[in-house]
Parts: sequence; structure tokens; C-alpha cells
Amino acid sequence: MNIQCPLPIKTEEIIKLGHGSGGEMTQRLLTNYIQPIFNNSWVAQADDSATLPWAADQLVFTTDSFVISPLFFPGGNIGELAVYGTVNDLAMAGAEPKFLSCSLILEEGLPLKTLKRVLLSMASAAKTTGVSLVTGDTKVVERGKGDGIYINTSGVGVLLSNQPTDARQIQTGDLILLSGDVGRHGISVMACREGLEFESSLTSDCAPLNGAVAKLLRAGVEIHCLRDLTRGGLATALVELAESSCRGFVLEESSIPLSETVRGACEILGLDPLYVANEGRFVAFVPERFSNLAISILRNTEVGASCEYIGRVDGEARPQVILRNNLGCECLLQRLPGEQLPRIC
Amino acid sequence: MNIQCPLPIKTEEIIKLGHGSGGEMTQRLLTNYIQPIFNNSWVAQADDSATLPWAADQLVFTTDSFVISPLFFPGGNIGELAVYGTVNDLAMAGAEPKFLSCSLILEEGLPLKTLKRVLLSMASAAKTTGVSLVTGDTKVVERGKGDGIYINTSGVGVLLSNQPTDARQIQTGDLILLSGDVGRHGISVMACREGLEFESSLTSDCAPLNGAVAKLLRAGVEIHCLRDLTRGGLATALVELAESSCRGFVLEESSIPLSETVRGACEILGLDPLYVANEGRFVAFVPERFSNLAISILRNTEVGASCEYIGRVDGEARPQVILRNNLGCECLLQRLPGEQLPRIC
Amino acid sequence: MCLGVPGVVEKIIGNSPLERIGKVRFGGIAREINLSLVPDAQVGDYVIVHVGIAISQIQKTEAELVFHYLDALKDPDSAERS
Amino acid sequence: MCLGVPGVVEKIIGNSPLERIGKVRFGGIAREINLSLVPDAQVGDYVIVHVGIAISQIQKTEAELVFHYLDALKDPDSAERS
Amino acid sequence: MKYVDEYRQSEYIQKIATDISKITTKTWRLMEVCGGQTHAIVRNRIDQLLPDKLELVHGPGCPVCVTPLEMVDRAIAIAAMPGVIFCSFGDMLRVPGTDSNLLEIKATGADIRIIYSPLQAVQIAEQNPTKEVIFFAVGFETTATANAMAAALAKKKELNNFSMLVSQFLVTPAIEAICSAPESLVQGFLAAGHVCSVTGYECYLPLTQKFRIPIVVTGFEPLDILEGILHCVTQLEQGTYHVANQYVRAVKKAGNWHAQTLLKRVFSVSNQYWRGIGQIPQSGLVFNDEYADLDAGTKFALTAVSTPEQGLCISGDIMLGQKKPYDCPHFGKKCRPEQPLGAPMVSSEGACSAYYRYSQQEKFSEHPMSVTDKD
Amino acid sequence: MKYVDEYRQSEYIQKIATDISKITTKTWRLMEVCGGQTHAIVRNRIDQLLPDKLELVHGPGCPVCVTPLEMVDRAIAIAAMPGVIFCSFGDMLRVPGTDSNLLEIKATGADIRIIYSPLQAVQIAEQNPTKEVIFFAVGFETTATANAMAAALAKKKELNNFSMLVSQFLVTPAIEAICSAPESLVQGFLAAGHVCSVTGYECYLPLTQKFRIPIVVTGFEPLDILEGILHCVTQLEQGTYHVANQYVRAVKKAGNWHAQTLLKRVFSVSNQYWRGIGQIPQSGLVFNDEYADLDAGTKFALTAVSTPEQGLCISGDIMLGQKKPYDCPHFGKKCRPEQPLGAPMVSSEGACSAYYRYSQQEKFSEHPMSVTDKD
Ligand code: SF4
Ligand code: SF4
Ligand SMILES: [Mg+2]
Ligand SMILES: [Mg+2]
Ligand SMILES: [Mg+2]
Ligand SMILES: [Mg+2]
Ligand SMILES: [Mg+2]
Ligand SMILES: [Mg+2]
Ligand SMILES: [Mg+2]
Ligand SMILES: [Mg+2]
Ligand SMILES: [Mg+2]
Ligand SMILES: [Mg+2]
Repeated sequence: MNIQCPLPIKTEEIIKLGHGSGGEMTQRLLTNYIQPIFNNSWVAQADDSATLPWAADQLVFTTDSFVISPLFFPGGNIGELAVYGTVNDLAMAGAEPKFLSCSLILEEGLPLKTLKRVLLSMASAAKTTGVSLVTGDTKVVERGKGDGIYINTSGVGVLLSNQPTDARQIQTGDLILLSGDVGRHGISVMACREGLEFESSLTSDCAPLNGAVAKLLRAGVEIHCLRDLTRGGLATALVELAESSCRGFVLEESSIPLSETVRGACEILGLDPLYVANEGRFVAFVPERFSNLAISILRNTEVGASCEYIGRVDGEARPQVILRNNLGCECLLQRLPGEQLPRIC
Repeated sequence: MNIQCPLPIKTEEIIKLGHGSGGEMTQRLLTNYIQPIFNNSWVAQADDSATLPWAADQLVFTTDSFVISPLFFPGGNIGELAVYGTVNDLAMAGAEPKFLSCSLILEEGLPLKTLKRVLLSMASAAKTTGVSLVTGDTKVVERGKGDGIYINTSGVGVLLSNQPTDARQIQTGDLILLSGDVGRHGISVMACREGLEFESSLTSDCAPLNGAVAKLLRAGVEIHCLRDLTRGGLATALVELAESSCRGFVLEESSIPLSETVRGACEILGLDPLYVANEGRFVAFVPERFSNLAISILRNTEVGASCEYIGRVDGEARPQVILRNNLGCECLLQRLPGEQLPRIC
Repeated sequence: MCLGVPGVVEKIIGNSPLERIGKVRFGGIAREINLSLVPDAQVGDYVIVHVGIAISQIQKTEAELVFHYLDALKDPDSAERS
Repeated sequence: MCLGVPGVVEKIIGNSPLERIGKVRFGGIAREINLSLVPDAQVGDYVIVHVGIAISQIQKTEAELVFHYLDALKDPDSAERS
Repeated sequence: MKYVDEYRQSEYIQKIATDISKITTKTWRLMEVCGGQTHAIVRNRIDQLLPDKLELVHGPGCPVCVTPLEMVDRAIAIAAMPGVIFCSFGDMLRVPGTDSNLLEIKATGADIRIIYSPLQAVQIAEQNPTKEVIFFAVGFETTATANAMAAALAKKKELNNFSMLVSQFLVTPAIEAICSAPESLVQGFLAAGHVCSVTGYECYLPLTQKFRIPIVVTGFEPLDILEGILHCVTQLEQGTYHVANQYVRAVKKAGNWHAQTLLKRVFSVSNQYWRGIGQIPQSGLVFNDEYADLDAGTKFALTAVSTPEQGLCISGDIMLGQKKPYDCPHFGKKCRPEQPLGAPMVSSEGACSAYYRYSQQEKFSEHPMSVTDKD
Repeated sequence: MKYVDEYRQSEYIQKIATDISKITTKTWRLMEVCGGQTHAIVRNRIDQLLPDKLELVHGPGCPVCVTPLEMVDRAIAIAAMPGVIFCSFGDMLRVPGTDSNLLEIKATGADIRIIYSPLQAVQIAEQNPTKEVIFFAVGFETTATANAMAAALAKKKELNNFSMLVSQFLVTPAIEAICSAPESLVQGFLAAGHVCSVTGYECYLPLTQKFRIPIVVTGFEPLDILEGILHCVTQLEQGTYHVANQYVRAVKKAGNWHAQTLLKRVFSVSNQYWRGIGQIPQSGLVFNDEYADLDAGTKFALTAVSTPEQGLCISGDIMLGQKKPYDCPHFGKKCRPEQPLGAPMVSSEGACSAYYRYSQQEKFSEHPMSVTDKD
């Protein structure tokens, strides 16, 4: 047997198990990457926790782990996603996001420059959304036990309004306002996945929603419920809300915004765009008397420029979602059993 | 070529990618596992966040991801560890832990009954420590991109005392109280690792520390700083504190409790027990006048039965840790560069 | 069975036997498609694609027949189709 | 070089050529160790183990010599060692 | 999208639906042969546009549904072997084998890749010379053409780590079998447009005459299907029976000569077992001698294993148009999309699954969400 | 722990240290040959117990330090091959090769296993018949004995997927080389107890006579080392030079016959290159003909690659006792344990690393924590 390559190519600077050992290498990761990039007094203290000022008698608390592949996709990356995702969950509770934690699970072999890009994105996403990344953790897992980077962010926020904003507040007659066209995130990620590659100029809808929500609430718009559309797409989010609220929703297919790119990709892969993932879209349940105000405010935000009313809450009490399609027929929307797989027929 | 096994053995119930799709399978995981096991009104609401009462003007916030292999080890498992770890970080800030989040990254193929065991452990650990697991998230990663289960817990708590408790409060003359013998967790995990296996009756020190801390603080013991010993062991924790506090510490090797088992394992593997991981030990910096009170209270707790004063804060300002060994010589303790590897010489 | 999606040929890229490859656009996306079984399809032509392979070329004139018929239906007298 | 740790033989498990295996205890832990190179070591004997293999057997009497010498040092007249 | 949007326009749809209602005077039972048609019908709820007198029944044209249990078991056994990359279309992954399915085998560590095109499997084989790459080549004539392309390319590239587990079906013998069944209630067929783009429709001419039954080739858009129904009902009402081609824009009478040539180059016609239905003579496509070395069935010889079909699933009756999913006692109870008992519940265009997903609104009280299950 | 704790008792240690101080009247420079002794000295700061007149210098007895650069590069190249499991002791993983080290190669995907015993490598080979298992067999006589056991077992089990990349060193020729160097300042040796448990110490008799220098075999506990120093200084002060055995409880004059027999069965003596020092005649152990098929160096023939040592590291001078780590201009600056420039900074008993870790208290102002570095 003869070895082809007498010496391995010089490896770039990468994550090694030692970076997760809690020793000198971990310390350097903290002082050379995390602290200067996140740059606030809490991470500078390098404690295992942050002690924060709090001036409210309620606290909204949420968590999400981000495990996306590829780490960088058209229109975003895992770092942005991790900040926006948690910020959005707080915004959806009607809260102003205040503080975020950042816990990294790094796979041995990750280039340090990739980590740096992701952390810089997180810092800039935090700045955009007005939150601080105040506490964190870093673990390193062996090669083949991770996928580059997994990020968990948890977040705390304060309520913006005294009115509760959740599924139980949904009322018959509420209009359902969708903030923009659906499916961009899922399709733009799929477009760069091995085997399904296609050409498109599509970018993910990945965006922070707290600004738009704050504008609506501060303008006095009464919002009964907010929900961001994530993994299961528009359909799954609405089915969940129908169940939690014990109300029926009726949607008009023709009013649901959809880009030509998302349509094309869904056609060739046999996917239903209503079940494709989003990362910067939400639905708001608005009583009719606020409907003009709400849409005019949302239209003037970056994330809501293409918003539309897509349906309303039905008088009937059945907790279900009916889609009235372009042919005039009524279809029941349900959760998919598992992931949506590309079909051949 | 002939196939040996004509049909695969019936697979047990396992995690599939569909469980992370956000669809029906995800929903079932939530309603059949998470909600009944964590069992509180916030997870029952199944929102993406929890809105919690808060009656304090400060908030302690922390996060940790747990990536341990094996998932079950003598004396504990990843679920307990994930709850106690975050509870302990809050306790170390002088806080009473209130609410925890739980974010799971599950590897395709994980048996559901393993997941259930871990979740039940988490629920019981939460009960023991008096916290509620109020919000969560579940992601599923492809086989070979995880290691069974990774868990992130983040936690929020309220300060127990008006006195700040952190490295910057450490004062010259403070005594360093160590809550028990060191290295049990690291060695008991190593004992069941492939290739290093050895026989011992050792169990991990994995335990919640909030009860003991609360007792000390409520009894009026003035504590300047608390730190739990984790990845880098006693030595790394103290080096970090010496740096943050800009003080020098002097330790007496003879007063550091160490079990015969940990000693034996460290001898044959060439490891230094002061750098071996712990999960239920802490150091407290106590002014001399409270030293008798502190040790008598801590001795009466389960986690502090073998506690000892191991050293004191030196008058000299050099931020370093000196270990006075059994021979009467002085050794400087420093961080290890990376992980501690077994040695042959 | 057999999901078939119409797309327009934007470019012919390769032309070896069994590997006549073209870029075909479907709405907002484009993809490389094997055009070996529709050797007459040229840039601008529409083809029906199934699992990455074009199985037939769309006949423009024939495609319009149904709409002529339907448009004629407006006129209640011409409801019968040839 | 050559980390060598003394342990006590607790049990002889195997005895084939090159594979004389015993359970050896080191403080609170025990491990299977190859005893082929210390064929005389029996249960209760101490051996020096290097990378899983016993390389020598500890001689009890010889081990005590140094302590006799040191204990004798208390007596200022016997500070010289043979 | 051109050639898509036009065929979904509400105004045209309404017109043609009205037309159908106008001419329908009796009860007629039509079978849409193909799963893609079923999908279009149920997804769009086209049934809501049709007069009550018209009944649509679902045919056997879903490869996911008719691939024999034994073949699924074989696929699972091969995929579970070490050193193997098993490539499959997404829809085959959930099909239940005797004890497991491909998705579960994947979860326990098998390297199973979901591909969009058979040509990708060939690429994967080229890129992984040290692995055995097996492609699960299921399908009717349309997909078989693509499969043949993959085989021919692998041959040209002289890959010897590539093989295909074939489970291929022909539509015409199936239609003949359905018509021949004495208990058959089907009065007209909507034949599958994409199959006919390859095969043409000359083969249907003798059938219309022999069984005195209309056969209309249709496309898959709502307007295509409605137009096809209109053609078919028109014939039935008039008592005529011939082959009509609704899908003129993509189907020629003689089909695609290049595709047919390629198919013949690689495959030969053989007897074929259809899951739930049984053996149909001359209804399958297997490798001919020249391509026999690409046959994964031979390359990975499976010690014969008897895999009798379970008695629970009535998929055969459903695919032959004799029963509806609602008639199955397990439908929506023991058998649900996330836990299918039979293949028609697997693919979203499998008849049972399609019914389940889009017809729940009529029977909300039996909503599966309320069923607590072990899972 | 028996035979450990007694040798660490403060009271005895103080007594013997006092004894040493009492008898030391001149400046003496002793070399502890073995890295294990260095580790014990520096970790316990035994230097603090000795009179200023006594100087301890570190010898070449650390396999991590003396394994040639080329051998490390070879290990890296083999470990990076697909289909390979590369087994190594933990300490070898951070040793710098020309461009990389084993830990980095592991991080980029190589299957590198840290083992506690060479016998585990044999087990891994048995359990993974489809993989090539290579064990990086570094060491002096003690470890070489264990390596020989692994080789003999693999032979007995007829494993043909197992091989060893050997880099083995003999202590006696190294001591002779140090003594022969005209610039040598070493006046007495503390020989390595564990090596002598295998070899015995008869081989040292001619050396003491030829170079008129005392050699004392010591154990590795603090009391062992101090007693060894006492023996050595006693001889020096009295002007005598013979071999003394402090480690009587574990070392016999003739050593371990069984171990020697096993060593000879598997290995033969050869010339050997020592990193930082150069070639020393008859100072290595390589496979003899009967075991040649286990030689990974032959099995995975590496196209000869010139790997000249970098000029930066003065490890040779350090290992020959001519310089101290502090004398190296890179010590604690460019060269630190987490980023070693030379092998002596790698293993915790490498001379430079030991000095770095335990001697920082004297030079706090140069504390590396304050060095900001790219990393
Ligand atoms: S519902 Fe299930 S069991 Fe019944 S026929 Fe359909 S697939 Fe078979
Ligand atoms: S400090 Fe580094 S460069 Fe200098 S001799 Fe030691 S190992 Fe070599
Ligand atoms: Mg959340
Ligand atoms: Mg979210
Ligand atoms: Mg959300
Ligand atoms: Mg942490
Ligand atoms: Mg990976
Ligand atoms: Mg923490
Ligand atoms: Mg912690
Ligand atoms: Mg901590
Ligand atoms: Mg979530
Ligand atoms: Mg794994």
C-alpha cells in the first residue's frame, strides 16, 4: 500500500475538543471571540450567569435550538436565524425582547472563521433587534456528532400591552393578517441542498418581527393573537391555533401571497407551499374595526410590505381550518404526519 | 453477494426526522411525552413562550448545553445533569432558581423509551429543586449528526440576598470552603467509557446546590462569591476566580477531600484530580467571622457533608492560585491548555 | 402517478448521446434537465419534465384548443364542441 | 517516561500463554491487567503496572528498607546508612 | 406559470363544471387510473364541483401503493447492509414492509438518500466508487423511462457499483384486468396523461372495443381532469365508447418514439405482482439480458422470504374501484398517514391518504387529534 | 494507596531533604533521565526542597519528545487515510509534525483512538476486521515490552489488519551519548526505575567505570527521587562512582527475564534518530524479520519526504542537559503548551512544558494570560 498524500494539507484554524474542555483554549475562545463580538458588560464579566435589571411584574421566557444545514443560505445564516427566531417568539407573545442567551454546540473541525462569521451575524442581529446577548455556553462535540454549529438561544422580554396576546383571545369575526408571502425560507434552504439544487434568486424571509409588532401595538391596534410561521408552515401554525383557540378559520387561497419561485420549486418537488418553512412571517388576529389601521401600519414596515388579510375566524365553533381554493372548493387543512418529502407523483 | 439477514429486526419505537418536522408527529411527542411529564400550566398551553409572574427588580439568567456521553452514568443521567447544572449556575449567583426552559436536540434513531427516561429524570430533578420547566423546543437531527440527546436548559431566578455574590466581592482573608471531595463526576463517567473501563463503585457527584446555598444565605452567612466546579475541575474554577477578582489564593493540598477511587483512577491514567470534572461541588468564599457558622450549616446538608476549608485569599494582590502541597512545596495552578488526555509517562 | 411539470427551455448546455442537457425554467426557478428524449425541443420551447427528464414537448396550438372551446361557451349557442 | 502504578492482585482470571490475566486493584478502582510477565505474582501480591501490563512484582521486604533508615534517623547517632 | 395557471382558472373551471352537470342524466362511475389524478382531484376537492350522480373511483396507478410487500422488504434488507448507499424517491420511504419501513431503517443508521431524479443515483455511484449504490426503481411507464435512462448511462460510464431494484408496472394490462373482473363497476376510464406521453394511446383502442368502455387520456390540472370527465360522460350519455385524448398538448397518438426505444433497449415485459391486487400477466418491466448485471435483485440475492400480505388492508378492492377508503374498517382509526397499515395510506396521492387528508371536514367528530395513542 | 502514600509523607520527605542539605558541600549537576521523574519533580516542586547548590537537569527520557519529526509526519499521513483506525497513547496527540498534529487530523475527520494499553489496539483490530488498525508504538524499554506483547498477541490471533508504527528508544546508549559529549556538564544520573524493572541495571556498570560517574536507579515517588539524589550526592561528595539501586522494591539487578525474552522475540536493536539530538548508534528497537509483516512503516510505504527539523527549538540542548527551558528564547512566548513549537512543550512531563506549568509563579509579569494572540 502506498500513501498518496505524503503529508496532510495544512489545516486551517479549526475547533478542537480542547476548545470545549474548560481550560486555556476555552478561555481564548471566550476572550478572543465571544467577548469582543458580543461586547457588553455582562459577557465581559464572564460569569456563568448574568444578573439583569427587571422593571416589570411579568416575564416572557422562550427557547429554541437551531440546527439548520447549510449554515449559510441565501439571505441569512444560522446566527441571524438564532437571534431572530427567539426575538420573534417573544414578539409573538406581545413582548419587547430584552435579553438573550447563546449556547453553542460546535463540532470538532469547524473552521474558526466560520464561527466568527456566525457570531458577527448574531451580534449584528442583536443590535438590529435591540436585544443584548448576555450569557452563554460553549460545548464541543466529537467529529461526526454534530453538524458544524448548533445554536440555542433563550430569551426574556417584557409585555408591551396589558391585553393578553395568545390563542385563547381569538374571537369570532377576527381577521387573519398574514405579513407576507410564504415558503421563502424553506425553499431557499432547499435550493442549496445536495441533490435538489436549483437555480433561483430567492432569499430566505429570515427577519426580525419585533419592530413591526411593536408598531402595531403602540399604535393601539388590538391584536388578539400573534404567531410566527416556522417549521410546519402557514398551514400547521393555523391548525395549531384553531385547536388552541377552539375556533374555526376560513382562508381564501387566492389572497395568500406566494412568489413565482416558491411556486415553481413546489411544483417540481411535489410540495405544498402552505407547509413549507418560514422564518420571518407571522399571522395576526385582528378585530375587524382595527383592520384598516393594522394593514396600513404593517404595509409600511419592511417585513410586512406584502401583507394581506387571508381569512377570518368563523362563527362556527369547530376547531378547524378550511381553505377556500381558487376553484371555489373547500379543503380542510391538517398537520402533515411528518416531514414533507419530495414526491414523484 | 448474499444478504445475511433477510429482514431487519423489528425496530423499537425510535425518533425519526418526522418528529422534528413540526407536524403531527411533533405534536404527538409534545402531547404524549413533554406535556404529561413536565406537567404544568405553561407547557400545557403549548405556546412558543411562557408568560410568567415576576416579583423582583432583578433577574438572574443563565444557559448551558449538555452533551454528555454516555447519557446514563453511575449516579445520574443527562436529564438530571441538565436541570441541576442550570439550577446550580443560578444558585452560584446567589439566586433562587425559578423557571427553566428545556430545548432538546434528538438524534434520529434515539429510542423513545430513552427519551422518556431522560424526561422523567428532568421532571423529578425539577421537583427536587423547586423549579418549573415552562417552555421548550425539540429538534431532530439526522443520524450521525448528534449523539442521542443534547439538552439545553436556560434558567431565570431571583436574588436571595441584597449582597452581591460574585468574583468582584472576594476579599483578602476570605476562607475558601469546598463543599465535598472532587473528581467524582469525571471519573465515574470515564469508568464507563469504551477503552478506559474500570471497575468501581463510584457514582457521580451530580446534585443540586440551591438548597445548600439557600440555607447558608438565609442563616445570614455572608458569602462573597460562589462557584460550582464543572468541566475544568477545582483548579480551573479557582484560576478563573483569581483572575476575575484580581486576588491570590493559597490552598492546602492536604485539606482537599479526595476519594480513594478518584485517586486510583487518576494514578493509572496519569490525570490530575484537581482538573477532573464535577457536577455537584462548589466553592464558597466566606469571611473568617462566618467560617464556623458556614461549615456547620453546610456539613448538615446532603451535598456538603464532606465539606472543608481548603485555603484562603492571600494578602498579596497577584491574581494566582498557589497550592501548598503535602511536601510543603508551593505549586502554581494554571488552566490546562485543552482537555486532559491520559498519559503513559 | 408521474408528477409532470411544464417548463421552458432556456439554454442547451450539453449534447452527447443520452446526455442532451438543457437549463429549464419553472416559474421562478431553473434546473438542469435531460432533454435526450425531446431532441426537437429548442430554446423557448416548453417541455413536460418528470424526475429530471423531459418526456414530451408541449404543442402550443393544441394547448389552446380548450380555451377556444371555453371562450366560445360564452355564446350559449356554441356550447357543443367539435 | 513510563507511568508505573502499584496495585494488588485480587484475582487471577485467565492463564493462557501471553494472556495471564488478573484483576488488579489500585486504590478505589480495579481493572483487568496482563500478568504474563510476572508469572510468580499471586493473589495478594503487589505489582507495578504500566499501560495495562504488570512489569514487575513489588518486594515487600526491600520496600521497607528506606523507612527503617528514616525511622532510625530520629536517633541522631545513626544518621549514616549502610 | 405558463401551462399551469391557465388550467386552474376559476372561471373556466366553473364553466366546464356546469357543462358536466348539464349533460349528466344518469349515475356513472368513472375511474381515474393514476395517483397524480387522484391527488389533483382530492387536493383541489374537484369532487365538490361534480353532480352527485357522478362517482370517481381511484385506480391502481400509484407505484407506492402497488409495489409488492416482498419488494419493500427486499429494499429494506439491502438498505440495511453496510457499505451501501440506497437511493429512493421520497414517497417510497414510508411504505410499510412486514416489520419496518425505509424511514425507520434510515433512522437506525442506513445510508438512504432521497433523490429527485434517477440520474442523481448514477452520479452518487460515480462519486462513491467504494460503496455499492442501489436505486429503488419503482414506477409506471413514465418513470420507467427515466429509470432506463439511468441504467443506460451507468452502462455507458461502466459503473460496476451501481444497480437498481426494479418494481415497474404497465398501465394497459391493469386496465384490462380491471375491465375483465366480473364484479367490476367501472364504466369509464380517465387514463394517465404522462404515461401516455411516453406510450401514446393506440394500445387502448382494442380495450374500448373489447369492453365497450370509453377511455379518455387526461392531463393533471383541474381543467384537464374536468375536461376529461366531460369527454367521458358525453360518451357514456351517448352510448359510445372510444379513446379520446384530452391531453393533446403533450400526448401524441404514437407517444414518444425515443422514450419507447430507450425502454425497450433496457427492459422487457414480464409478469408482475401488484400489491393488494395480485399477479397480472405481462404487466411489468424487468431488465433484459443485456442489462441483467444492473439488477440489484440478482446482485444481492435475498434468501427467499415468504411475506404474505396482511389480511387487514383492503387496498386491492380500493384500487380496483370496488370499494372506497371509507369502506375500510381501519381507515382513520388503526390506519392513518403517520402510521399506515397499507400502502394507499402512505403517499399523499395514495387513495386512502388522499381521502384522509382532504375529507376530514365531513367527519369532524372522528378527528384523529383526539385519538390518544401509544406512539 | 499502598506503595504510594508512604513515599509522599511530609515527615519523611523533610528528613531526607535535610539529610541532602547536610551532606551537600559543592555545586553538583544531576540529570534525571526520565520524563516521569521530571514530572514528579516539577509537579511536586521537589526543587524547592533541595539546596541551591544542587541543580537538576532533564534528560531525554520522554518518548513524546524524542520521536522524530518524520515519524510524527508519517503517523499523521497514515491516520489521515480513509479506512484506517489509528491508535495512540494520549500524549502523542499534540506533538507537532511539520504542518499539523494528530489532534488536528482527528478534528478534520480521521478516526484516531486514544488508548490506555497497546492490548486495546489489538482488540480494536479484532473488532474491526474491515479496517486497517495501526498502533503508534512509541516508548522506551518499558513501553516497548508492552508493545511487544501486543505484537505477539496479534501474531497469535493471526490478525492481518493490524500493524504498528514503531518509534522505540533505548536508555543506555542515550546515557552513553550524553556522557561522551565533550561539552557535557552532567555529573551524576538518576536512572529510570521502570525501565530498569525490565532491563535491570547491569548495563550501567561499564558506564560508571568508563565515565567515572555515579548512576542511581530511582522510583518515581517524591521520596524515591530524594533518596536517589541523596545516594548520588553522597557518591559525588565522597568521590566514588558506582551504580546504586534506590528502587529495590521493584528493580532487580538482572531485570525481568520474561520481559527481556519477549522483547527479543519481537524486536532487534538498531540505530535510531532522536528528535532534537540526532542519530545515536544502536539506540532503537525495530521489528525483527519474523514480525516484519506487522511493520506499518513498510505496510504503508511513505514516499520519502524530507522533513528537516525547524531551527527554532533548542530541545536537543535541553535534553542533553546543556540548557534549561528558560534559556530558550521562545519559551512561554511563541512556544506554549497550547501551541507548542517543540516536543518538550507537549507532554506534561516534557521538560519545557513541566517548567512552564509549574514555574510560572516566579515570573508572573510574563504571565501568558496577558499575551493576546491570534488563535
Ligand atoms: S385505510 Fe389503510 S388498511 Fe384500509 S384500505 Fe386504506 S391503506 Fe388499507
Ligand atoms: S520552549 Fe519550545 S521551542 Fe524552546 S526548547 Fe522548549 S519546546 Fe523547544
Ligand atoms: Mg421558542
Ligand atoms: Mg421559534
Ligand atoms: Mg414561533
Ligand atoms: Mg456553561
Ligand atoms: Mg457531520
Ligand atoms: Mg450556565
Ligand atoms: Mg454550569
Ligand atoms: Mg457553573
Ligand atoms: Mg421551538
Ligand atoms: Mg452518533
